[in-house]
Amino acid sequence: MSRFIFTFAVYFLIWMGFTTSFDPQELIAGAVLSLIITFFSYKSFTDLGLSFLNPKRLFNIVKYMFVFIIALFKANFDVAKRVINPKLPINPGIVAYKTKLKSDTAKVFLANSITLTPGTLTVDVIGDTLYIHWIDVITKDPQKIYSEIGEQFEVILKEIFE
Amino acid sequence: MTIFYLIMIALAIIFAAARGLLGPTASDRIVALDSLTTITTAGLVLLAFFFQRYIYVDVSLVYGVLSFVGVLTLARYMEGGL
Amino acid sequence: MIYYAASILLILIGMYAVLVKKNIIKIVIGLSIIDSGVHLLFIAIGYVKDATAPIYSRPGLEAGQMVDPVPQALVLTAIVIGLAVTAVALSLVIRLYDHHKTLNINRIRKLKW
Amino acid sequence: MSLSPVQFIAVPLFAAFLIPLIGKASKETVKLVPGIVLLYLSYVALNLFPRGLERPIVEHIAGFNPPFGITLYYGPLAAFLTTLVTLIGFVIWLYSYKFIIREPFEKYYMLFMLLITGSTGIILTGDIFNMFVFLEITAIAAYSLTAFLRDKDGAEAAFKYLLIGSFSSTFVLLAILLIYMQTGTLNLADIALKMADVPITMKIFILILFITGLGIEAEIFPLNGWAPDAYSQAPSPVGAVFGGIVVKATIYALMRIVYLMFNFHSVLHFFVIMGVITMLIAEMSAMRQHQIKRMLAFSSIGQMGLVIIAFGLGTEPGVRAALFQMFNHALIKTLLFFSAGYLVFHSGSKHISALDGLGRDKPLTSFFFAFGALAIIGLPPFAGFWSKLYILLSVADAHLVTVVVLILISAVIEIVYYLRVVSRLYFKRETATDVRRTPLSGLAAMGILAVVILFVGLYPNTILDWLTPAARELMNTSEYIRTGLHLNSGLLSINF
Amino acid sequence: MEWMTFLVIGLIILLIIAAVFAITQKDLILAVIGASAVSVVLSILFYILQAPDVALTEAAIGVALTTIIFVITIKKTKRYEE
Amino acid sequence: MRKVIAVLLLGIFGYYIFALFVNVPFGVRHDNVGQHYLEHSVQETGAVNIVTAIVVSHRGFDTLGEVTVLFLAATGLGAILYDKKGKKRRLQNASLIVKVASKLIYPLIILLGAYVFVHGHLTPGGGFQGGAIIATGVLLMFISYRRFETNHNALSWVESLAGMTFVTIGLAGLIWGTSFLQNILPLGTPNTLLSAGVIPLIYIAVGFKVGAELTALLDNMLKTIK
Amino acid sequence: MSVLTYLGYAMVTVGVIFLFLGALGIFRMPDVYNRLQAGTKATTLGALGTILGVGLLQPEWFWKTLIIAIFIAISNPISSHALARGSYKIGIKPITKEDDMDAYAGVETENEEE
Repeated sequence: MSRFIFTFAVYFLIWMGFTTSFDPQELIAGAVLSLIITFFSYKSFTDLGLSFLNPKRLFNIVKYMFVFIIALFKANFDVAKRVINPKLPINPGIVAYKTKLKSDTAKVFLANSITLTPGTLTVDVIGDTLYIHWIDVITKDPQKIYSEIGEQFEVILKEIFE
Repeated sequence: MTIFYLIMIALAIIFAAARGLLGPTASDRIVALDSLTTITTAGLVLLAFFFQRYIYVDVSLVYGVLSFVGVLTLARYMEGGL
Repeated sequence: MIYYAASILLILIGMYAVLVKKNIIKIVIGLSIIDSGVHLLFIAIGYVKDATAPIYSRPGLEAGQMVDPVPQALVLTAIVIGLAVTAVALSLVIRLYDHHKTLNINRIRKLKW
Repeated sequence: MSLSPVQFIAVPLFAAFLIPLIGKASKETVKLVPGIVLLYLSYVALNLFPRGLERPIVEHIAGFNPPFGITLYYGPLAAFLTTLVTLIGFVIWLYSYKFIIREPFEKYYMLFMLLITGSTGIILTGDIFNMFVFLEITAIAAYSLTAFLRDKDGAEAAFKYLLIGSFSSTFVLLAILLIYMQTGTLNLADIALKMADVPITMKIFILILFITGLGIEAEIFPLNGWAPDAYSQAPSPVGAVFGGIVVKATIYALMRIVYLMFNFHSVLHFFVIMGVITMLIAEMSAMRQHQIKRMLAFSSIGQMGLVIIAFGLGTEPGVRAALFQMFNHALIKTLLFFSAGYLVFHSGSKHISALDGLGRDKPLTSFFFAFGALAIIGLPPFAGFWSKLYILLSVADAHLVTVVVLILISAVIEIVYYLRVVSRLYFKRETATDVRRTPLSGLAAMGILAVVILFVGLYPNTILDWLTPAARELMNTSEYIRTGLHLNSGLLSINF
Repeated sequence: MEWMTFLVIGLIILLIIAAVFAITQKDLILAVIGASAVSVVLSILFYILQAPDVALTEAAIGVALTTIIFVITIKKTKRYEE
Repeated sequence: MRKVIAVLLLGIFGYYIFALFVNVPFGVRHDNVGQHYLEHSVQETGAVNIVTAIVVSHRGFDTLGEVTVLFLAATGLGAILYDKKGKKRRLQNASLIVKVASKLIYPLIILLGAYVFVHGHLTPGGGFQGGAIIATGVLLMFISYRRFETNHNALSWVESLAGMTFVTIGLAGLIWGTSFLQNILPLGTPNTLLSAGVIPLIYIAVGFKVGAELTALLDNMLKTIK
Repeated sequence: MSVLTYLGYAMVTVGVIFLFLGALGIFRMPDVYNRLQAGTKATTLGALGTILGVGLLQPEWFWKTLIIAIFIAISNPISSHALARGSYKIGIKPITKEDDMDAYAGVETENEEE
């Protein structure tokens, strides 16, 4: 039930984003349509339900956003640096990365974050191993890979999803 | 200002399209198509701003969503899973 | 004006593909390119300089500053029809491949004209 | 609910949407649906017919006045053709009842219903883009039906048909675009009114685009490459559908457009020439065919050439004769396809040579084939005789002696190849007998057609009385514009 | 609005290049990518011609659905033209 | 040789077509029915999107035809590919990321589709576009999960019922109004959701129908064996 | 010209520059994976910047642009990932300077019977 309400709330918010209006007609239509879609998708949408909304998680989400955006900017300046440089300073390779996260959704968010952060691109996820294409392989030590690539996200994602 | 934006977007489209034409493998071209659609989505929002029509934003919304599915289908085809 | 040239070129490219190419999927791609050209031609005909889309979404818009809506309405219908024809054509392609194990039209065409 | 021409389109459509649901309950019931629908449509046709003859019914879809909304125009001509389509459709359903037993037959009936929708739509609509939409509906249904047997040749024929058909739709679309650009309207009557101001070169181009576009479906000479394959590879009732419904509707569309929009005296001879070429080449090709259905297809093209000649005369008797010929051809060719379908089924081969001696083994089917053959070559007292006679008379009236001679020559060729088949049926040695029997519904369908053909042959005036106002309607452009646009009489004085 | 003309000319050149690319490639997947690029550019042109409805339809049908059904067909038949 | 002939033919064709269009001024307002629609459609139909007003009201019959064409394509495809189903084959699995993400995203795509067809009379888009978007959303599941099955029964129910709704709305116009597809509902104030009479209803029916049809079409194509 | 407007213009400017850089990266990089690296990051930030910048310039558009931005931020990495995986599966090896830098080589993913 709590999953149902949570899913519905998310859809409804998105609907309001689509319409950007508080006209009661729009709200009712949005509620009806969100309800219909919630009925057949709430089981697959989330595992957490309303407990997602406790303050600690919300705080972590905000924190995650900040970390993410900073990493994104860093990544882009990194890319810019490499692209503009006429010599193309790259040393690419694929490394294995062991994650400590258990939930699938968390893994996906981790993979996405890794893709969008400096010099890394997730190629595959098998079990708890992420295979990551790294544009500049500076180390092959698993522990250093862990701390270099994804630790900052993993800590927060653990708080959010588990 | 407007001209600067458009020139940048146009250059971006040209480079992406050039990769699409040259790209040795099919994957390269799909990458080019993918970024072409992303650039287009952003460009359409920008154009909506120039035209000052709010409703045009809907087009880029739909565009962004659907090109994602299109590219994903191509990617799944590449890995042999369709 | 350049729109007219572009759309006619598109139509010609598509027709060239249909007439000359041997591969049947290529031919179907040619058909869809022809369709695209015709649609562009329609929209270009309906365009009015410095006008905006025919949607009264905010106050202050007047009929005098809008493009002709009729070609747009027609093109909407035409696009959907094009999709339907493409789908049927592709299902026939799958059938033909099933029977002949080739997509080359020269090896398929047995029926006389 | 008051009866209205729109039901010719809406009811089959509704039925097509309904069929999958009925199919869930019971598959056998599906087979009955088209019959019920077509019976209802004949009821509508019978009721509306007198009203349409008396005064054309112009229905405004969605209640908008003519140039701004789509209209349906139910005049004498449309009344005649919709009745014809309904009748042929009913007979084809009756025939298909036992013939199409292969899965997925409910899809066959859906496609069939949609094809009826498309054809009646072409006939009734008073809007050029709407006509294009219905043309596409008819065409896509026809492609799918051609490939319905899912065999090698069927798919190939359908693909070829689809390619040519797509070209046709491109041309029609371009023509519609040019018309909209020049006249600023899409309503047929309004276009006809405004077409006078269009420059002559533009007019010629639009005409060429229309002739190439619609000529493909209407089987005019260089554009009919698809027809023999499609006719012969499709299931037999579908061949009858093409000959009896699709081609008739398209020819109607072409003629309506030509007569309405263009000053037809200038294009008159062009059509006669096209018709003659179509007819001669088709009849020659029919002569050389070894497969019975291909032969029928070419014969059908030849008959269409005859119809085009008669239309191209541009005189009222000519148009009337053409309509009469269309009517007869629809009935007779349907009968021929029906009987040929079972002949092929019994002999197990598409070739004419396999038909030897079937006349004794399957007397009724063979009899119907012979009946149709005699009717189509124009022997009295069958219906075909009268229409050919009227066409010859009207051609002679126009002082086109060469054309008369050519028509007679083609008639002789026709006699030769039809009698060749008939003689094989009756005067060859007997082959192994086929134990399967022709089902009753098929025989009933053929019987109905034979009776109608004979009746029309004996009393041609019953049909001709209806055809006179229909022909007049096609000729009288200003009347069409007036009723189509609801103008007061007298306001319109230009006559093209 | 001069800058718009240049943008349009560039887009049209791209459109023609993509169309030629689509019909000349021997690898059918590349041909489909070309056709998809035609749709992308075409939909930008519709947008510039003030037809958001049509641009949206072209995005939904041309970019996504048509591409997808072509890809499926190629998967079910054969990728390379002989 | 064939190429040369084709190029020559096309050159001639292109030349003439271009010659026709070269004199047509570009970007000039013509005096045609479009102007009438621009000036009067809002009062007549209540829809602020004039293209929608034309597509659904003035030329509603075309839309019915359009729906029919898609229905026809789905039916024809089903008939042509009828007995090519079943049979197992090895397929590459989608990666975990794609699977999970598809699960998260596909309801949103469907919601977007619903938004597009509900707001057909206010914003660009309408039943077809919405339906196509919904079908794309379902397709996302098809390409991520090999075992994803649509409920064929439900699909054909939706398809048929939506189609019949459209025709019934039309016939209702015939019964209570004067002609087929006539608007029988109040027009409401323009630019609100519940305006424009039957247009939203028709677009909802069209959206459901097109969505179901395209899904069935894609399903048919995907489930065909090689 | 309020603060929001300035911020908006700044974001759009940064956005288009990154879009351009992303395309340049796609053009210059030596193989698919590096192209994806450059392409995904730069075009994602570029698109986010442009779209949200427009949202700030026109405050009433903000919510819708936010939705587009969120969607792009989620979907772009996913399609890059799928493309990278697909490229690897059809046998495009990444360019590496040393031999043993491909940890993914030889890793089998399970296939599924349909």
